[in-house]
Amino acid sequence: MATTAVEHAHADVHAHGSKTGLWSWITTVDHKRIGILYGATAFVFFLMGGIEALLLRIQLGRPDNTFLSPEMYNQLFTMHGTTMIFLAIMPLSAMFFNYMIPLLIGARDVAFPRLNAFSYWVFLLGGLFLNSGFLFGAAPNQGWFGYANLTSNQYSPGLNVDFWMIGLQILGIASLAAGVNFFVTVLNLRAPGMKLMRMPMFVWMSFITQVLILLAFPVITVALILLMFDRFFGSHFYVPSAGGDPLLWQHLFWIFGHPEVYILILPSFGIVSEILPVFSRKPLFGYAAMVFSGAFIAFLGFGVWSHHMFSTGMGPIADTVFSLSTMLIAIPTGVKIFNWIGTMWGGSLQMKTPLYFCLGFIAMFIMGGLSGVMHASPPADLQQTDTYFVVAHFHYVLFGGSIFALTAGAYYWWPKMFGRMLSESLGKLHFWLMLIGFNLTFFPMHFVGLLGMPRRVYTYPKGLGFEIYNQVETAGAFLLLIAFLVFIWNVIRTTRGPANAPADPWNGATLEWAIPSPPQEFNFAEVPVVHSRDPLWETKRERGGQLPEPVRVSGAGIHMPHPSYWPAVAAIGVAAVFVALMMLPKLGPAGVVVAVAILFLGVFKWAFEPA
Amino acid sequence: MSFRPALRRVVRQAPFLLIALVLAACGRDYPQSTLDPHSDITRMVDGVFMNTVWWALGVFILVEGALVWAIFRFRGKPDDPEPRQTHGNTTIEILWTAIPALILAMISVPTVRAIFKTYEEPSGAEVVRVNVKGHQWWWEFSYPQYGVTSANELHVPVGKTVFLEMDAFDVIHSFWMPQLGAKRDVFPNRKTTLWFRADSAGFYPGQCAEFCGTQHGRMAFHVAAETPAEFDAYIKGLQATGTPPAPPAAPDTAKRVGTAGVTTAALAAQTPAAAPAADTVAGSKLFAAKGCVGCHSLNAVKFSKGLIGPNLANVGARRYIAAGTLLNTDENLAHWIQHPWSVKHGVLMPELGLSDADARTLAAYLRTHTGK
Amino acid sequence: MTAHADIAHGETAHEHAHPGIGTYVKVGVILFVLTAAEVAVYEFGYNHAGAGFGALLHPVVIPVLLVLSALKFALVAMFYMHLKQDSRLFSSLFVFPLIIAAVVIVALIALFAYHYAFQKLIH
Amino acid sequence: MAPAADHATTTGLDSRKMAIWTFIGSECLFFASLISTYLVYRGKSLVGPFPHEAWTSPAGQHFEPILEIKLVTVGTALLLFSSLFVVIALNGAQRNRRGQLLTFLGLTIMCGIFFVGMQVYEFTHFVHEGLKLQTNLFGASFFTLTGFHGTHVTMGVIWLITMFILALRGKVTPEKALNLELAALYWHFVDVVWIVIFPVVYLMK
Repeated sequence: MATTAVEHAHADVHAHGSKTGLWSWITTVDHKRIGILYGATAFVFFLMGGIEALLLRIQLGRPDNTFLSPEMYNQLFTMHGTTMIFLAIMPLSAMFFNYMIPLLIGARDVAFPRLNAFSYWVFLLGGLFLNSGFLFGAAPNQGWFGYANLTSNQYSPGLNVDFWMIGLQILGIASLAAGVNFFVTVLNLRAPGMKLMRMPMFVWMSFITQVLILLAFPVITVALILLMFDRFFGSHFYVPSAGGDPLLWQHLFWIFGHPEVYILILPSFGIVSEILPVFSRKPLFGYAAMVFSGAFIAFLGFGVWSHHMFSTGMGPIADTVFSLSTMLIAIPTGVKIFNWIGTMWGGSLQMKTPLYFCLGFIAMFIMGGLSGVMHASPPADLQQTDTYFVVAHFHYVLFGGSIFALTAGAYYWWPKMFGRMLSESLGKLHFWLMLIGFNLTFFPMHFVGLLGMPRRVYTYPKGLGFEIYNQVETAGAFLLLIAFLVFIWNVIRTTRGPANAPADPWNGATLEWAIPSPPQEFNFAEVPVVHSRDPLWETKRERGGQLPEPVRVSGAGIHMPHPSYWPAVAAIGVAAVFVALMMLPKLGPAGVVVAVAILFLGVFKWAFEPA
Repeated sequence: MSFRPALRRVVRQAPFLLIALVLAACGRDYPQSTLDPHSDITRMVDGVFMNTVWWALGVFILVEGALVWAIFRFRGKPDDPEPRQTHGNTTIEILWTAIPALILAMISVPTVRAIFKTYEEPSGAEVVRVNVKGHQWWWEFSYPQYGVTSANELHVPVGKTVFLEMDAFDVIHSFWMPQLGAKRDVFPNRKTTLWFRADSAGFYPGQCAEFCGTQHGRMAFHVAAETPAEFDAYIKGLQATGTPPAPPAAPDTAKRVGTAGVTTAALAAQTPAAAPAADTVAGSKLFAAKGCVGCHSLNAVKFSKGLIGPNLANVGARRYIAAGTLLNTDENLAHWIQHPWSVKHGVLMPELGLSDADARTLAAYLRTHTGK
Repeated sequence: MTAHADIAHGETAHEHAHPGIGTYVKVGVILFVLTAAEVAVYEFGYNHAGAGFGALLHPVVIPVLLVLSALKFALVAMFYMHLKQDSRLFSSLFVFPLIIAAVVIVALIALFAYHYAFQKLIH
Repeated sequence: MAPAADHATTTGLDSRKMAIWTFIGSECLFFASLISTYLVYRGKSLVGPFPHEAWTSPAGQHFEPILEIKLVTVGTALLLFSSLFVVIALNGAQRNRRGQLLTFLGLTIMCGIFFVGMQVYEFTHFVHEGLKLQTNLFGASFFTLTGFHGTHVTMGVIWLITMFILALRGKVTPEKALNLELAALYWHFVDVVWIVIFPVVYLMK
């Protein structure tokens, strides 16, 4: 990695001093700050989803429990699923997209910094809207999958479903805007010399994730619009008595829903593929195979959706086709796992916290993958679907997979983001508590599912043999709580401590470790030129050892976009349009007109504001 | 370091623990277990599943083993020399693409065969046909061949093929009999099917498996698989409710008890007490006056279609009430009639504000309806 | 018909050798003719299906309409949206989603047709 | 939405143009879902009015086939011509021919407005005839599909009017012709969607 000054001098010079205060966060268009906003917000939502899960686990801790009413239980399990998927794992991934993608590809920011701010504000408002149902005692209660026709006015008369379908539409807009942004960023803002096949694996997997977001979210948007028309305007898309077909919802939902699973896991694949080589001190094994298997998983992801619907009785041919395509996905997934082990093989493993979490990820993800193959078989799935076996399966994939990998990413990039090293001993304690707690919580679910316990039940009777398993699971859930309290303590302690992180604490291979921790607003004083897949390792090899600590520079002459509050105004407009739709019976069309006016004001001001 | 030997001990015992768990899963402590098949269909499904399990277990041991081996074998220190920088190995990568593909082929062949088997449509005079209808939150079973209907307790003959044609009254449910027929969703706008042939008598619990609203958690049912003679008697009893007024029948304490689910004590508790005739008259009046008739029929043959409550023609002899939730004792029955929402909050059966005496009278009256 | 030029191509992204007005008008005329053909196919294939050309056309109305529509689609995309001259990347940004979209439409139609056929089979 | 830095992009392509193409790609799935819904529900309506068949209700009310092919053919032609006009307008912008730019941009906007007007007329006409969103599955899926297309056309018209005002102020120079090209790309996409909808909804019985 040689560096050349390709930067042109600009007349428009402004200081890159530290800007603080609430206003600076509201108007920020800096991808790093937006990344931190995403991370902080998503972590709060993650804790809320976790508390919801704990309440569910308390209720299920013993048979015929009355800790939660069935109404409350249904709201909590719906919000737990919706929150973890849309408000925790996706935006935690988005935190890494935001913060890391520009750094990893040697860019100064994302392609559209203001669109990026807009995405965040829409996400925040959507998340708040979704949760505001709790304030009205009417949180969504129809499950994160919202199967029609239970969601119809007839069977869900309250506001519960409205909060859900509107909240998801708002969140969809945030995801789509971010999807366009990062797609273009990766294609167009790579440093000179960074060809596609030299991109860090996290960038590759994030890129594929954006493709999935862009192609999957419009489908759920349409499904939700049809539901909205049914509920608000009295159409009958999903109403059987008028000829509508609830199965259409299932198909549209899972055409989105299955790619969504890969939207949740592919960024984690990327994070692990960044960390493993660094701590194995050895390049990623089978880079090209990793790229292609990721792309193949994403592509196949659009052809397997009906495996969520084997129990609907689609007929033998459809079952066979979707079963075989599903099993096919195991092959590229297996290739990824083998290549990770291949990366470690013959390496020199540096047993640091990020690596611990990566290893936990691989070990747990293997189990999630294997149980996945078990219900790729429709006859077996007829016993397993809608039972705790499936709950076990996808928690091994999404918690054992995504959350472990995201945590690994947090420990790995924390020094870069905040200039401070998280405590290793607390980190390892966190890991062991999480690994044990996770397995205590979710491993018994395999058994209790096979023993006949269905999902989404607010209680279960004595005498079916579920008691002991559920007790262990509840105990495990509390261990998980302790694990995350350790993490929070680690963060607080570190934040209070001195700024002790060097630019390159882990002997990293990628560009972000060449600049100070935390990076300056413009990231790279000089835009780097890339000659290989592990540019920093190459440079270090050329110079015979560690590089000197990079110095902070003034950055005068580097043009960065101005802060702006118009993206936030536009985001408020977006949310207002949906709220006005929901309040149409009360506010009338005037509400919609005002909301659209706010939206247009925001968009026009933003569009005509100088960069 | 006492940790290592302890770990080794756990690792050595793990297979035994696992086997113990699996064995326990097959036993009678788990009446709703999918691992304890009692019909041809569930045995086949179990076979497909266990085939996958063994392959998965092999893969699991190899891959997790390789991972653990790599973790211990390749542990390094910061000042170790840089390891050899390998970027990949085409041969080995092709190999580990091909081998999983072969394993998947081994799994998919029995899978596809079983898929087609589950969709077969049995025919012939011997086949017992049952129409299943899911309601919020109970199950309706009717026998088109015999012209009778019942609820929440499905009686089938052992050794005969049972063919279920299913749909839903309101929203999507899923009919799940873990030990007899696996599961299939039921829809308000289409028919779905299941078939099975029970191979051993028993009283098997089942449950709705698709989230269907507030009381999804307590939408259970039971399948009584009995000898053909017992099954015929059951049907005849239901048919007899078509010619009321039926004299209050003596309780049938000799009724067969299944292998699973019900203990002797529970059985004793649910033995119906003979109701005095005066109560029957009072109960009958209450049944009409309190509006029970608006939703429930006491006749398994002639009843108006579209009633939203379960048919109660043989409720006095059912082992459970409230969709498989409560044991059918006099006390429970009265409590359920009086305070349905304290048992199943949000259930469609309203709180009628019955007095204790009324509830007891109604329960006693219902007890006389045994379908015998 | 291709008035597109080999002139000074591709120094910067902003200067594509877009075709001239002549080409645009020609494409416009073709689009108009194809639209007229579509309506004609509808008219003859359905309303005059009794005899002659209409009878011949009747069984293939839908495929013919799909082909005509695809032709129009391709013409607009290639000439008006400049995919013929612009970077291949833009074409793939359009074509890949179109493939997925087509898969989704075809699969859903097939699945539901199959659902209903299967329902009839049961009863 | 300006790019972060002015340095040349990796691909040499403009980021905004890439973004609009990405957005169009995403929109393909949006309309694919709506079209799928329409097709899945074709012929599944329980009551009329129907698109291509006459229907008499049990109460004896008679409905003719509701679609007005002639009217919509005119609308289709308008949309096609508008695509031609906008590309000529863009040509004018790129070659700094102000008259050509303004004339054809204006014509494009007129076509767009007339198309929307056609649709408003069609919708009101249908409602008068007794076909509403709530009437049957055909009404629901028809209004949703064509309505969302119409919304896209309206957005396009607003965007083009903005460009027209900028052009009047002399701000659509050859260097800034890309701003118009983005609007034009979106406009063409709306057109090709209609190229699919027209035969699928109106011409296939």
